[in-house]
Parts: sequence; C-alpha cells; structure tokens
Amino acid sequence: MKKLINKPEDVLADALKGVAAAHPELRVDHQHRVIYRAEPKADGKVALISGGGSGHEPLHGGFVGPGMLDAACCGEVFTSPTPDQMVGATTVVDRGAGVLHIVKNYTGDVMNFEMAGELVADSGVRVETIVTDDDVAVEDSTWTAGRRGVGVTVLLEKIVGAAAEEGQDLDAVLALSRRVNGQGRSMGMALTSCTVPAAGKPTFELPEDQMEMGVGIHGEPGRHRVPIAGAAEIAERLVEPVLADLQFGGSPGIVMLSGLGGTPLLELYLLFGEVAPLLEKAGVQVVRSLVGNYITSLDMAGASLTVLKADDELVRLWDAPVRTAGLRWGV
Amino acid sequence: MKKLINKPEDVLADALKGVAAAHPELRVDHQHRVIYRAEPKADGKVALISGGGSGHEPLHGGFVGPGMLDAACCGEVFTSPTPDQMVGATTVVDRGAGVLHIVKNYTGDVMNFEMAGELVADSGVRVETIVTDDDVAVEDSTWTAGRRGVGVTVLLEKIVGAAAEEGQDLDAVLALSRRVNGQGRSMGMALTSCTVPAAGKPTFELPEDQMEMGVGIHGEPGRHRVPIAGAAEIAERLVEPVLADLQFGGSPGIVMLSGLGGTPLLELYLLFGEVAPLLEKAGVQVVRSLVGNYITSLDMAGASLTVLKADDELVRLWDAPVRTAGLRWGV
Amino acid sequence: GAVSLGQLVDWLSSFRDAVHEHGAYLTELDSAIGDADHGANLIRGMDAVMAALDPAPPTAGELLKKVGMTLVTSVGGASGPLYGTFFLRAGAVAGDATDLDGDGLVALLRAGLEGIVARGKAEAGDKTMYDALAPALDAFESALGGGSGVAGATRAAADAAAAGRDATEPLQALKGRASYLGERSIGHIDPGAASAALLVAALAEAVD
Amino acid sequence: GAVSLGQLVDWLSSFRDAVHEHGAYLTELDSAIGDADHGANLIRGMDAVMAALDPAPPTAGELLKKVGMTLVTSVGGASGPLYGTFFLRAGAVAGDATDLDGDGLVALLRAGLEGIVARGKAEAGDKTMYDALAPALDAFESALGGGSGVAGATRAAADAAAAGRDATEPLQALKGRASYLGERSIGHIDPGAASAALLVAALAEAVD
Ligand SMILES: Nc1ncnc2c1ncn2[C@@H]1O[C@H](COP(=O)(O)OP(=O)(O)O)[C@@H](O)[C@H]1O
Ligand SMILES: Nc1ncnc2c1ncn2[C@@H]1O[C@H](COP(=O)(O)OP(=O)(O)O)[C@@H](O)[C@H]1O
Ligand SMILES: [Mg+2]
Ligand SMILES: [Mg+2]
Ligand SMILES: [Mg+2]
Ligand SMILES: [Mg+2]
Repeated sequence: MKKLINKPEDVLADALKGVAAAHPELRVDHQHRVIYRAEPKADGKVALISGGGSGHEPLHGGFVGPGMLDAACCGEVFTSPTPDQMVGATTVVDRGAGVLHIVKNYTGDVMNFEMAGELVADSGVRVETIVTDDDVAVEDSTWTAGRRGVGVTVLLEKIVGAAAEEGQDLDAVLALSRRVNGQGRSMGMALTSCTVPAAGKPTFELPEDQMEMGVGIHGEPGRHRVPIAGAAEIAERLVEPVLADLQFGGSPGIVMLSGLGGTPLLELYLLFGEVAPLLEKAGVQVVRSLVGNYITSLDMAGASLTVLKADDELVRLWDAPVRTAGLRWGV
Repeated sequence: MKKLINKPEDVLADALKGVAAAHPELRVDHQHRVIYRAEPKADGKVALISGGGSGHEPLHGGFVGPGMLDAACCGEVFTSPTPDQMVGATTVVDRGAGVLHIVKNYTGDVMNFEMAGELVADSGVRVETIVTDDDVAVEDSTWTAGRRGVGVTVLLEKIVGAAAEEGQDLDAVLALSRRVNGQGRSMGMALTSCTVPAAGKPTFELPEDQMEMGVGIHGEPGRHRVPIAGAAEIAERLVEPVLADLQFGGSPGIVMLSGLGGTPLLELYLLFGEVAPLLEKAGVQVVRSLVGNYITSLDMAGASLTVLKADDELVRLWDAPVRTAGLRWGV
Repeated sequence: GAVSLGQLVDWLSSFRDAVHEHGAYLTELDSAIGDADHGANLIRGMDAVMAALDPAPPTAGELLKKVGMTLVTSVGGASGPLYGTFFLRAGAVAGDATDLDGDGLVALLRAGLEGIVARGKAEAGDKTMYDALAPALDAFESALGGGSGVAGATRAAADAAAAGRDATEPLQALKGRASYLGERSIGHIDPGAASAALLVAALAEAVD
Repeated sequence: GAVSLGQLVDWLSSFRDAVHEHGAYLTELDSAIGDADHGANLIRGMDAVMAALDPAPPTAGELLKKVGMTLVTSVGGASGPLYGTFFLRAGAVAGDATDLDGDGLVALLRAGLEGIVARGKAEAGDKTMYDALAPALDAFESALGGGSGVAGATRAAADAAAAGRDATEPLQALKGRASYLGERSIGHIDPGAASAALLVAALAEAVD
C-alpha cells in the first residue's frame, strides 16, 4: 500500500489536523471529529449537518461554510460516524430553527443517524432527516436496503444550504431537500479498485481489460464487470441508465461529473466532453455543471455522473453565494 | 493502460471539448488549442498568457479568468505548445499594454516561447517573459538547463494576475513576477509513476517499498529513489530542502501542497497536517494555504510543496478577487 | 451451572482476541461484498470496550450496557449500531443480576437479537449477522430444553452459529451494503455472520 | 552523383517511416530519462510534414523550409523547435537549388546543425541530439574529402551518427529534461540522439 499516511488507524485524526491547519475559517473538534464553521450562522436559521465515512473528500467537510453545511461528522474511512458525533454537532449548530440531517442511504449511516435522532429527541432541538438515494445502479425495492446515496448529496447540500441561508424554515428546507433528492440521479463506474488504509491492499482486483459499471463510493465492486471501453462508450453507459430512470425531457439540468479520487482532471474533462452532448441530444439542457473531484472513493480511478432535473428556483439557489473549501462562488 | 479516453492521440482535442462544455465563461479555440476568457479584460491592461504541456490540470487552462490568466496555450500531454499558438494568443489578448508570457523552465517550453517572441516581435505588441524555476530538487548551475518551473507558477499566475487586473503596467508586472519567482521554492515526491496516454504504460516502475524524492511534473523519475516512509518523514524531506534554499526566517509564507493527480484529498490534508507545523517551527508563518490538486502530473500519486516568502503586498494581491475554474474567491 | 460476571467479562475479552486474530479474515470477507472495513471496525470497537470496562462490574446490566454504549460510540458503520443495540438490549434485560442461569442467558441474548432486528429489519436469509445469531439462539434453547447444561448449550449455539455463517455463502444479500451487489453477492460468506459466529464461539469458550 | 528534390522527399518519407517503426523505442528511451513522449512527438511531426508536403516542390529551399515550419508548429516540446530550426536553416542555405552535390548537402546540414546549437546551446557531450549529428557531419565531410561519393558519405555519416548515439549512454545529461535527473541520467541512450541517428540513416537510404 502506497499512501501519504502515518499509521492506518490514525488516518482520520491526522487528516483532521491538516484540515484545521489549512482552513482557519473552519473549527475542527478533534475529539469528536466534527468540522464546524468557525463563525456560526445567524440565530433563527435552519442548520444543516451531514456526515459519513471518510474517504469521500471534499464531501462532507469540504462543504462546510456559508451557503452549505454547518457541520460535518467524520467517520473512519468508509465507516459511518457514531451517534454521539451527530448528537454533539446537532446541539452545537442549532440556532433555534431546527437542524436538517443529510444522510446518504447506507445501512450504517442511516442507523447511526437514526440513533442520534432518538438520543436528541428530548433535547428540544427539532431534527428532520433527508436520506439521499440517487444511485440508479442499484435497483430499488421495498425489501432491500434501497438505492445508495451518492452524487446528488453534493448538489443537495449546495441547494438546500442556500435555502437555509436565506432563512427558509425547517419544513420548507425539508420539502426542498426531498424535491432535490427526488429529481436527481447518479451512475458511477470504476477503472480500478481503491485501497482502504486499514486493509492495506486493493479491495478487489480488476484486470487490465475490465472495468466495473455501477459502483458506489466505498470501493465496492459495481453491479457489472465489463470489458473496458473508450470514453465515448463509457459516457453512453453513464447517461443511458440515468435518463432511463427519470423523465428529464426538456427541463434544464444541473450536471456533476465527479472523479472518484484517482482520476486526473484531464480525463474528467474529456469524459464530460462526451457526456454533455449526449445529455443535450436527449433534451436535457445543461445549464450548470461541475467537473472535478467532489464525491470520491479514496484513490479509485473512475467517475460518477449526477444529473439533477432543475427549474428556475433550483438554479437560483444553485447560483446563490457559497464559500466552502470545495465549492465557492458568488461571494 | 486504464484511462477515460478515446484514442491516445485525441486526448487533448477531446478534453478541450469538455472544457468548452463545462465552462461557458471560457472560449476555447479548438484549432489552435488555446483557452481564452470569453469576456476579455479592459483596454489598457497588461495581459498574461501561459502554456505548457497538458497533463498538469488545472494548470494552466483552469487558471484563465478574471484575476489570473487571459489565455492558456495547451500543448500535447507533457509536450510544450508550439510557437504559433503563443503568437495567436498574444495577438488576441493584447489590450494595448503588452503581454507577459509565463513560462515554466523546461527546454521545450522556453524554446517554443522564445520562437513565439521572435515571431511576434514585429507585430507591435510588447512581450515580456518570466521563466519560473523554483524546484529545489534540481541543483542550479550555469551550464545546465537550470531548475524546473513547478508550483510557484500557480502562485505567480494568481499574484501577478491580480496586479495586471488592477492596472499595473508591464514593467511593474514583470518586476513583480521576478520577485515572486525569486521568493518561491518547491519540492515534490512521488509514490508511483504516471502513464502517458501515447506511451500506454507507466513511465517507470517503482517497487511497492520505494518512492521518488525530487520529482517534477512530467512523470519523470526524481533525483533519488528511497525507501518509502510515513507522512511525517515525507513532510520533513519536502520542507527541509525548501527551507535550506531560501531564508524565510520570520516572514509570512503562502503555502501550497499540491497533489500530483492520483492522490486523494484525504492524504493531502494529512500530509499538510505534518508540513504546516514544521514550517511554523522554522519560523515561517503560514498566512495563506492551498491544499488540493493545482499542478499535477497526470495520474501520478504524490505531492509537491511550494512555499512563497510573502509580505503585505503579496498577501494583498493573493487575496484579490479571482474567478477561474481552479481558483476562485473574493468575487 | 450459573454464569458469573467474571465469565461475561471473559466472553468479551475472548471476543476481542478473536476479532484481533481474525480481523484480516473479516476484512477480506468484507472486501468481496462490502467495503473492506469490518475487521478494523470490530477491532476498534472491542479495544474500546476492553479499555472502558469496569474490571469488577457491579451488575450484568451495567456491564452489558457499558459494552453496548461503547460499541455504539466507537464502531460506526452498520455493525456499530447493530452490535451496540444487541448489548444495550441484553443489558436492559439482565438488570441487576450478578450471575445468570441458562434461561437467564437465553432471555438476555434473545432481547439482544430482537434489538438487532428492531434496528436493522433483517429477516432470515437476508445474508446478515442475523443468519448466524438466530440459529445459534434456537440451538441454545433446544439444548437447554433437551437437558444440556449451559456449557453444552453454548457449544451447541457456537456450532449452529458457524453453520449459519457458512449457510450465508450461497445467499443473495438483501440487507446492508452487500445488497448493492445484487447477484454478485452470491458465493461469499457474510462478514457480519462470520463475526457473529466468533461472538458465540467466544461465549462458549468463556463459560466452558 | 547529385541529390535530387525527389530524393530529399524520399529522405523525409523514409524518416517518417522510421519514427513510426521505432516510435515505441524512442518513447521507451524518453521514459527512462525524460517524459515518455519523444516517439509520439516525432510521429505527430513527421505525419504533419508528409501531409503538408508539396509532392513536387519547386526548390530545395522551399521544401526544407516547409518541413521546418511544419515541425515547429506541430511537434512542440524540445525536439519541435530543434528539428524545426534544423530544417528552417537548412532550407535558407539550400535556397533555389533543385539538386545538390555533396558539398551542397554538407553546407545545408551544417547550417541546420548550427541552428540547433543556436536554439539549444548544446555542446558536445551534453547528451543530446547534437552528439549524434555533429559526428555524422564530420564523418560526411571527411568521407567526401577522402573521395567518397555522396552515397558513401551518407553511409559513413549514418554509421557515425549511430556511434554517436551509442556514445551518449555513459554520459550525464547537461541539457534538456534528462539533466534534471543528474547522475541518474547516466547509463541510458539519449532519445534525441537516437532519433537523430534515424534521420541520418534515412538520408543514407534515400540517396543510396
Ligand atoms: N440491516 C441489517 N441487519 C442486520 N445486519 C446487518 C444489516 N446491515 C448490515 N448488517 C451486517 O453488518 C455487516 C457489515 O458490517 P460493517 O462492515 O462493520 O459495516 P458497513 O457495512 O457499514 O461497512 C454485514 O456483513 C451484515 O452482517
Ligand atoms: N538544449 C538542447 N539542445 C539540443 N538537443 C536538446 C536540447 N534539449 C533537449 N534536446 C533533445 O531533445 C530530446 C527530447 O525531445 P522530446 O522528448 O521530444 O522533448 P521534451 O524533452 O520537451 O519532452 C532530448 O533527448 C535531446 O536529444
Ligand atoms: Mg463501512
Ligand atoms: Mg515532452
Ligand atoms: Mg464494511
Ligand atoms: Mg520528451
């Protein structure tokens, strides 16, 4: 295993030291592994927290700041944070208007946030929860764990963060978050596995001539292993299931093509150059886009596509000022 | 070779399509492979162009926009652009106040920009050139090619771009660029090689237990191959030669820790957590920092440290508004 | 024979040793159909448990609740809340007891398992830790009913847990992150079922 | 015998074939001490040259200047301006000639080499293309002086270029990006010297 780390068991604690050193505008609670805004938002505004396993950076810590999250609870690599972290964060960030928990749909994340919700119930802080589940690679079904929450989480944190910042109340913020989640779809693919520091070797082996379609963000194998293809064909295989799952026809789209951590920007732009015309051809007008590393899977090579069916209101909130380590405009 | 590309010989052309699709605020000249601001700067202001081989993204195309570059000339992967590209870009961006060429010190880049300068000499556009050479891994010597230009190029494009934007004339801009280059030092290391698309396999093989110290940004081997070490020790080996080369004592520092393309943000923050205290201990006050992928070497795993000896004026220009794909604040 | 508080502590200590010994194996299983952290998760959790434990706990209830709370706050992931809830519920049932007969032990484990189900909604055959724990408890009860002592019953439980673990191999996962793999989850033992089998084996060892 | 315009075109065409055939080898050499693009650079450049060439050029000067300009605008890197300048300068000396005797050919190549030196400041032993080209030209001239015909002289030049290429192996690079490697550049043949040897060999082939 080749990584810029000290001991595998110290990865999270050590990385948080770097976050603190790099970002005076953030406050890091090293004991509880929570990243806060150094300057809390104004009283009376809804607060947003999220969290999950580490290894997806900049998600979520890189999205803490004006216009997005109030705090991020950091779990060990690929391991959801523990309820006490969310309880602490919720209590700290509440400005009297309640707190939205943004949870990606993984059993562990859901259960830990659920326990946190139970624990915080008596404290007088009103908590609502949105569970994102946008991954079209996983067939939805009532008797399984449902779809994974992936890229739409980034777009949701941005858009809903803007609504909270402009003073919308918790009901409105919750309704908006459901709308965004319901209108976003994602699909990912990987050229390589990744290496979890504590495991010390790649999670799976992928031959030189094979790739995985339908991966999530935990270095897990995808739904299908298929022969490797060129960017044009990969683009089709990302776009097709996304468009098959939700009618976008005619509406504008906010599009994110995120690298999984080990893929250089040059390749992401190249792939986006294939994706964008396919979307346009299908009638999705790409009005806003993000190309880069936004929701990653350690050092995995690959990319995930997220398309959000937008409208004037969502675009307005998307364009609203944001000032975080990972997204920054309008300020 | 596992890459999100179509044909290796089309990588640059295809990637530029993606840049154009993702960035309506940029104008891409696909024929000449030049990225311009869609909205040129005001008449009477000095323009800045840079360029170099591709594979270092976001450098340089990601730094085109208000507050930084006016245009970036894109060469093939790791191959400097050709003089006609620089001639065209220079002519287009000149607003009557002259053009600064920002060139990283590599034989190819220097010669191609030099030829461009000769070709443009009769056109009436005044051109000045700054050649960056901040890499302390390469011993300086009058009879060799000199030091490589690496990370300081990013800081220089930001700071000098701000000076041009506020209306400083070409002499002042040139003098400032010399000052920034003279006060910046960099050192890089790699855990793996990278794969040039046209070559189809890693440039060199690096055993599991070895790393390269003193690499540049072209996937080349470093100055020394040494046993792999933990982040704390790697930090020391990056900081030590930088501080040995330039007296920083007491002055504030603008610090960049850039990934080389294949290293996830989690590890970069972790390494920065080791680097920052070492700098502080040596009396360099880290007043501004960047941690992320800013000057890369395709999919190489590793990092480079750049430290710029700053002062109030440089910090002021650093903080000035910038709106590019790769750096964005204050606007 | 009755099970003492000391033996409960031995159980935990022996489970801690087991996750250390088999941590790489658990992570290996989790690499195939999960995210390669199950071993690390339980090592972190059980190390935290042993560090937090009162070496002479006053009651079984306090002991087990402390274990549950420590797991909940140190493991994370899916297994943290699940094993955590298991011990929290078991502790609630154990209450002030300072030693437990076979029926007492069964009641406590049954409550723990119900906690896992309440938390994770797993059913038999979903390919989870439930598929090792549920047959283990059934075997425990029928052994007691058939006249076995506690030691014999826990050995029967451990055998059933191991069999339940192995029986997860041909199943398609319907809960947890392995379910995202669809049919590709078939042909692999569930990591949580494997750690659950270690938990029951540790119990058999401690009361032997 | 005199060298015709057609033979000059053959030279270029045969060099194009050679960089295609040996492109992987050139890149391999550039991987060891450079940035793994020398083969791709020259393939791109010579393909552009052959596509741009007037099949029946009016003069050697126009032919060679066109080659130089095409290389300058299509190759980039270090080798683009260097080989480009070589042909630009050679073309300037060739002028209106439509065929060249041995001395004419030498004058033209000499001017080209001076262009490379003017552009890149390389000296003998710096481990660059100069180290193949300079001995090749010396061998050419002395073969002519010793009474060889043009064909014989170009063969002597090709042999000297190959020897010069091989002689770069033990050198430490002092120019170009190989110089960044310091002592680690020792023990590898310089990629530009290797392509220069191909260029001279192609000439020998064309005038044979
Ligand atoms: N809903 C559930 N009910 C019961 N057990 C579950 C459930 N979801 C997951 N598990 C168990 O948890 C195990 C995985 O634990 P672990 O790897 O520590 O957490 P994570 O999946 O969050 O990485 C699975 O092998 C499975 O046995
Ligand atoms: N200053 C110089 N003078 C002469 N030849 C040089 C000089 N610098 C580099 N070269 C030649 O260029 C070759 C490298 O060419 P190429 O790989 O195409 O360009 P780059 O080094 O920019 O990637 C070297 O092997 C060397 O022979
Ligand atoms: Mg996990
Ligand atoms: Mg090159
Ligand atoms: Mg797991
Ligand atoms: Mg090269």
